[in-house]
Formats: sequence, structure tokens, C-alpha cells
Amino acid sequence: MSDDKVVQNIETEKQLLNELKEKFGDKILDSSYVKRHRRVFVDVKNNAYRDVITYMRDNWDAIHITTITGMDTGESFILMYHIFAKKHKVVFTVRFTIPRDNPVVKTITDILPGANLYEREVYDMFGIKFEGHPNLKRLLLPEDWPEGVYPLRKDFKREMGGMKNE
Amino acid sequence: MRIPGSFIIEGLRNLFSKPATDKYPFEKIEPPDRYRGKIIFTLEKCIGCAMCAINCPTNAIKMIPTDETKGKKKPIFYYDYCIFCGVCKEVCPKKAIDYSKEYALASTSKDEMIIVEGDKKNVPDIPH
Amino acid sequence: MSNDIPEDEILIPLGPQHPALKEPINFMIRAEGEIVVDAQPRIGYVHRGIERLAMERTYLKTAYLVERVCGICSAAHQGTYCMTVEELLDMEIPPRGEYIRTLVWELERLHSHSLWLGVAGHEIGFDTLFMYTWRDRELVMDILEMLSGNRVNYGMNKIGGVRYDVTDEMKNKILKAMDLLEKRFKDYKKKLSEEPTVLGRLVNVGILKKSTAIKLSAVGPTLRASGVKADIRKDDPYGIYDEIPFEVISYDSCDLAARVFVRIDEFFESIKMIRWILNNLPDGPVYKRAPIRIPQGEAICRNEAPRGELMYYIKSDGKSNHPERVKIRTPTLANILSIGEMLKGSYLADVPIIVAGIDPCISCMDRVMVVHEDTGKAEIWTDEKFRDYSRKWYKKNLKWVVEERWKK
Amino acid sequence: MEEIIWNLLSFIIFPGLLFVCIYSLFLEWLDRKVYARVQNRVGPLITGSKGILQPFADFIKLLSKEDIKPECADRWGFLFSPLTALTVAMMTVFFVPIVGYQGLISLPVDLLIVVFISTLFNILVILAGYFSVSRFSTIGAVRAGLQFVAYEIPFVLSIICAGVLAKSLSIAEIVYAQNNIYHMPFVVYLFPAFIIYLVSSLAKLERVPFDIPEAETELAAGWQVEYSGRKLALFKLAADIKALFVSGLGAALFLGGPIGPAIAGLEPLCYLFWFIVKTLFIVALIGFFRGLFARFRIDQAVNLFWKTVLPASLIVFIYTSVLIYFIL
Repeated sequence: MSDDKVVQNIETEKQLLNELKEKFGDKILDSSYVKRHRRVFVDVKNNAYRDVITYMRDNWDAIHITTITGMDTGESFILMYHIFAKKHKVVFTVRFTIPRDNPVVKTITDILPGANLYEREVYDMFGIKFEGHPNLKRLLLPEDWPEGVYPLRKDFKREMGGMKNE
Repeated sequence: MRIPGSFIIEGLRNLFSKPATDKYPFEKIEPPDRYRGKIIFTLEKCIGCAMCAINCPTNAIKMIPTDETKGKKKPIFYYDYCIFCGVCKEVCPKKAIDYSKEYALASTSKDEMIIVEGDKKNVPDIPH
Repeated sequence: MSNDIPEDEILIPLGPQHPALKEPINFMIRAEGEIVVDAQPRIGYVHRGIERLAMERTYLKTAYLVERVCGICSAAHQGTYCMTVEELLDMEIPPRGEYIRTLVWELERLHSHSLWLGVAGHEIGFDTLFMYTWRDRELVMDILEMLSGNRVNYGMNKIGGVRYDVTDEMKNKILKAMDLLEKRFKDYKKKLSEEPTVLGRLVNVGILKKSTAIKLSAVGPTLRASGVKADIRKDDPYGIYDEIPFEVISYDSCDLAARVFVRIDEFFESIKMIRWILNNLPDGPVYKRAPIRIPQGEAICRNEAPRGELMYYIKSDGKSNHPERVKIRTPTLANILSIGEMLKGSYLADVPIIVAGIDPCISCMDRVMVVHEDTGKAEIWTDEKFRDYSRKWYKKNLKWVVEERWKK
Repeated sequence: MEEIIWNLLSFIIFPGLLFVCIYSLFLEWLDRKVYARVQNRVGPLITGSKGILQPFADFIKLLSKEDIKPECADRWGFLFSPLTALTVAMMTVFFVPIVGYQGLISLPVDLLIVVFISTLFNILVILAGYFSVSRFSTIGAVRAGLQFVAYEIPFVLSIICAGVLAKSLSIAEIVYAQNNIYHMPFVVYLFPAFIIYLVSSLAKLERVPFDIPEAETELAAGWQVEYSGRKLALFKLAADIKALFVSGLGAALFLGGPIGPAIAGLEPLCYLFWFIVKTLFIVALIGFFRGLFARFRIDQAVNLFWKTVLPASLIVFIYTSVLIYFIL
């Protein structure tokens, strides 16, 4: 990181972010920012993420999805899609929040087929269902893991006599 | 270009050279000097500051007053829980913890795996 | 996995316990005679919940937890984790520490690639290559043990730098070992490219076309063997990788032979890098004290682990001293999809070598843990209860076991 | 009367059962030692001096292990296939000359009988895989059948070449011809036939380049996967005895049999010494080859045999008949 401090030319990243903002207008929330060289966090409304990803894939050759990070902030879930745009060599994190009561989201395996296993992992750990996923099954937890208990949720308790989500 | 049996020369050379295996139980191998083996703890230097117990990644150190230490809390090391990472040795202000070169630490009884000054009667055999 | 398979096909479970796989992973293979029609991976057998545990540990302790995600790429995991936390702290580690950290990364690539070459040799029945490569790998393991005190989980990195320094005497030893290693592996490369039985099992086996590799976002040597010049150290340079002169290796024959020779060339590339690092080692401290309180924020760091792109995402809420969320994405998980592609249409005899082709590190992939579960449906044990049970049983039965053995 | 006892003794003790079992275990030790040294390892070390009792210890260990029978396996077939495998392997060794010009049994056309009995062993291998009804063993049995079909013809042709040269199909006469008529082991005239014999015997013994039926990394143990305990011990011993048979036959046909310069008084002892030297040489050769190659796939192995080794053996056969007709 020593070179980033000195050079820190994040103009290209700023331009790309502005380009997204003109293209999608208010769908891109203003909390998205450029963290450092080659790192851009893009916050989107939760119904616009598919178009943003398709746009990035077609224009910036952003076909490589590194992973999907799920996070539980107590009152809602946050999904982050880390995508690497080869043309500009920048990692974009498309981020949006979904309500906690009915966590259902449309899949992106038709846009980026690489996301297949990552969606299954988020479903396994958070219980977020992905509509249209080819085979949305459990990925990591054992077969006899009780239904409806999701270990990475905030309210996952591990005490004597079993685990449950209050 | 494919020559069948291109490993013949290497095979022949090995056939007549000394095998590379060290015969472990008969020939012992000396570990390098930075090797982190069993913990050596000198009670006198320890001031009971519990820095090691706080920073141990697997909580394998417990501060227990034994009659040997006349009621003061001194660390007890459970090296069946220890991962030999060397954090306690670094963190200890008084350099009371050191690592020996002994690596054959398997034993059949759990209480043998505890390093404590003095007797072991009132010492719990798991660190929490 | 539809079990109503057509008549002429048989369903063969490969794994989770199988001599070809050193770690438990299961493939349900539908084969028609000797030709594989379809393969469904089932993972999660060594699933240890590192991400959940990381959320309950302080930043310092997680460094030693994260190091144990994988046995062969432990420095990669710990190095990336420390790099991410340093980015959160927005601090810079002293240049000498940066150089030594990169040195350990490259040394680990040597030992991981030579280990893989041996395992690949074993999968195609060529145990001699296994014995030779693992014998030469001992040179690298001894260096790592001399450098950091441990053969595998080195514990070399710390938030703010590196824990041990490289003395001059160690430097000469490393350089001498590098020359010997390069000579030996150049010899193996020449021989491997001539041995017909080995090439017979590797050429045109497990084809992963360039387009499918990109579409399924494969990573690391598997991607580079399909003709894509993608390497994190060049695309998204971190640490001192933009100063080290090295070039990205890629073969475009998209088969297993390409994967073997990509890794061997990377082996030589790493040796050159190690020599460059050791010759240009700046002096100065190796460690700078890091503040305890981690400010609020989030950071992503990517590292070219021996198997591919390794990504760490850490979000800290600034208040407590343990992270709010740690996300680890290991390279093997990205390549599992491409195994399905490679297996279709291959011979049954090639399945183990194709699975080994991506150099899978299953314990890496299953890093999320779950509590131990008794077989009885009704009761689920937590680990405290499990420990008490084992302690009581140990005390009660062990005396009997020991006496039984020594009584005679 | 003591004629019968003498015959019985020679069948059971000396060149018969006991000697064959012990000597084949010793051959396995040598094979493992050479294979280890090629890989720069030490090989068996602890049991006995230099690990010489290791195969014997493995055999005893297997005998003491639990003997599991999968309940869906064919009861009688599963039970008797190890026994018959051992008897078939044993029968082939009686024809091999160990102490003199002829083996324990010597018949005018025993070359073909020996070949027939050894093919019987292969059919037993296929049945053993078929009887233990598990996916791995059925695939192993299929592969054993495929490989058997591939290597059998070159194996037989290379043996017949030796017969042609000695103008007889009896092993005793071939050995006699080598030492008394030509005063030269046949390997000098028939070196290519000896190479073909070695390659196909590698396939017969299921050694590394051709150990496809027992491919350790794909099918766990191929057709032997369901056998355990005593049954597996018998199969392993049968495989060792087959190795002894192959090297003994090779020594008899190509290296001049157990005959060599011997002290007048104690011929049998010197012949035994020469037999041991020659079989050790062949087994060491096979052990050395084992370390040099990777395992073939079944289609590659069959291709190799049908496309290269079979035509080669035909050419060698024509060459020997031309040799015997015109030159000698």
C-alpha cells in the first residue's frame, strides 16, 4: 500500500462512479464512495442491482465475480457483490439492503454464471432465497442441520441444548 | 518429443545413492533455534500481570493462585490447548516465558499436559 | 441429483472417504461405462465456521485463527488478513516488513506448488514423481522452519508487520537452497515433458475452454492454464508486487498438461522473485506498533494465493475490539464450478487427476463451522458440553485403556 | 514306498508349497526394496534385518484381521475365489524347473498347459470382482478382463518363440536345448521376444504401468476392494506366487533355466543357486520398471498392446521361424 499513499490517482475511479450516476440517476444512492485506488463501493436501490451489474459486465468487461458477502445489521440484511472490472482493473462492490421479514432476491446467475455457489452459500448462512437459481440447495452445512437455523445471523445463539434464532 | 522412460537415468542414479529418508526414531533431527516447542516458564520473573493469558489466541493460559505461589495469581499453561504461536513469549514484559526445542509432546493423561509450579491438586484440567 | 438415472448409466460416489482425495469432498458421478456424464460436488465436510468464530474474537486473536483456515496457504491467509486490518487502520508497515512478508508468500508458493506436483503424480499412478518432489520440498520447509519456527502455521505476520527478521546467514542459506531447487525442478520439467506415459494422462484431459473459464470466473493457475493472463499480483498489485520484476505465465492448451506446466513455471518465477527480494532487502525495523482501537470502516484485500485469488472483506464498527463481519473467499470455491465442466465427457480413470487439477484445498473452502452434533436427533450438543463429555470419558476410560495395554 | 514319500515330500516341502510361498514372499521384499530405492526411499526396514520379514509380517497381519463379507455378495463365489486363486497360482509353479532340467511335473507339451492355467487365474480375477457386488469391484473386473484380452496374445507368442527355437513345447527340453545344444541362453537370439515377455508380464502381474484393474487412486483397490482379512491375504499370496511363476518361466525360457556351471557333487544345490540368481534379476528388472512410468488408462493400455506389442510379437515370431529354418 505504500505506493497508493503517494500516487493515489483515483480520478479513473471517480469518473467511473460519475458515469454510473448519470446512467442510473437516483438508483445509485449517494452513500457510494471511492475508498482507495481500485476500490469503489456502489450503494444501489435493491431493485436496480441487476441492471447495474449487467451494465458493468457489458461495458467494463466485469465478468469476474469474486464473491457475495452477506451481512446482518440487526434490522435488515445487506448483500454485497464484489465484481472485478478487467478493463479498468477496479473492484466494484455493488451493495444493497433487503428487509428482514421476507428475504427473497432475484438471482444473477443468468448474468454472471460464476455466482452460482456464492448465492447458495448466502442462502445457507442467512436464509436469503434467490429466485431462479438453478439448484438452490444447502452448500456447506451438514444434511441433518435443523431447518430455519442460520448461523451467520446476528441473533444466532449457541447455548446448551441447541441453537435457535430468537 | 516423447522418449519412453525418460526417468531411467534419475532412477538408476537413485538406485545406487543413499536414500534421503532420515530414520526418525533412531536418528533424531535437531530443530532450528527459532523452533517453538514446549513452554518453559520461570516463576521468579513473573509478576502476575496476566498479559499472556489475555492475549493467548486459544485461551490456553489460566491465572490461578496455587499454594506454591502463596495466593498470588500466576499463569498455568495447558499445552494440550496451546497452538505454540509464540504470542505469550512476545507479550510477556518480564521475558518469563520461553520455548524449548522439545517436540515429542504426546501423552496419555490430560493432567500431564499442564505446566504448573508445584502440585496439581486443586488445578482444573481445562482452562475455562 | 436426480436419482432416476437412465438405465445404461451408473451412479458412482467418489469420496468423501476415497484414496484419491486427501480431504473429504464428495462427487456424485453419473458414468456411462467409462465416460463421465455428469458430476455433482457436495462440500462442507470439514466446515469449521471460521467466519462465525472470527466475529467473536479480537483482531489479534483472529490472525492466528485465520492462519489455520488452510494448511498449505496459511501465510497467504494471515498475510491478507493483516493487510486488510492495516488498511482499516490506514497505516503503513515498514518496508523491510513488507519485503519479508512477500518473501514468506513466495516461499509458501514454492512449497505449495511442489506439494501439488507430487500429489498430481500420485493421482496418475506415478509415485516416483511424488517421492522426488516431496523430497525436494523439504528444502523449502526447512527454510520456513528456520525463518519462522514452524513448518506450516508460521505465525509470521502480525498487524503492523512481521514478527521475525531475516539474518544474513539465513539469507545465504535461502539463496543456496534456491539454486539447488531450480536445478532439480528444471530437470523434472524436462523429463516430464518427455515421459509419454505421464503426457498420455495429462494432454487433452479435463479441457476447460477459455470462454467457460472466464464465464465461470475461475481463478489462479486453473484460469491461467486456459490462456487468460490474469494474476492479482499484476492486475491489482498489493504490497511490493509492483516493484518486483516478474511476468505472468499462461498456457493456452486448456488441459491438465497446461495446469502442470503453469505451476512449474510459476515455481521458477517465485524463485526469481525470492532472489530479487533477498538481494534488495531494505534495512530498518520489521514491525511498527499498531493502535489497539480499530476505527470504523470496511476494507477489501485480494491476494494471489498459490491456488488463486484469495479475498478478505472486513467491516469494523469502531466500537468493540472484534470485527463486525469477516468474509473469506478462498480460491478453491471459485474453481469448484469449473470442475463440473472439466469432468463432463472425461474418462472415469481421469476423475481423480481432474479434481486434483485445480489443486483443491477443501479445508480452505469449508471455512464456516458448525457446532458438533450428536447423531441422536433430539439433542444437539454445544462444544462446551462436548468437551465435558470427552474429559469425563477420558478420565474414566483412559486409565483402563493404559493399564490394559501395559498389563501384559 | 519311499518313492511316494520322496515325491510327496518334494511336492510339499522343497520345490513345492513351502519353498514357493517363502521364496515368493522374499521376491516381494526384493521388489519393494528396489522400487523404494528407485524413489530414493529406504523401503521395508524394521522387521527382520533390512525388513526382510516385512511381506511375511503383512501376511500374518492380514490373517489376523476381521474377514467381512458384504451381505449382497454371492456367498459361495465370494468364499472360494481366493482359495481357487491360490491353488491355480500354485499349480503353475509346479511346472517351473527349479532344481533340475524339469519342474515337479514335466509333460511333453507343458508350455501350453502352463499358459492355459495362468489364463485360468485371470478368469478367476474377473469372477472375484464379479462376485463381490460393489461398483468399484465390477469396474475393476471389467478392466481386468479388458487388459487380459490385450496382453494374452503377445505373452503367448513370445513364449512360443522360445519353443520354436528349441523345436519342442516342453519346458524341460527347452532348458536342455539352451544348455546342451546351443550352449547359449535364448535371450541372445530372442532379445526382442524377452522384452515383449517382460512387458506383457508387467501387465499380467498388474504392476504400475498396467495396474489399471487395481488402480489405487480411482477404484480404491479394484476387484479386491471387498475382500479383507484371510481372503485378501490369500489373494496377495497368489499374486506373489504369480510373480514367482512369471520370473521362473522367464528364467527357464530365456536365461537358460536353473542350469549353470555347478560343482560335480551337489548339482541340485548349484542349480537352485542359479535359479535364485536369475529370478532375482528378472524381479529386480520388473521392480525397476515399476518406478519409471505413470499408470496407463485402460484404453491407452489396450491401444498400446493391440497397436504396438502385438504386431511386434508377430514380427518376432516370423523372425524366429526364419532363424530356425535357415540359419540354425
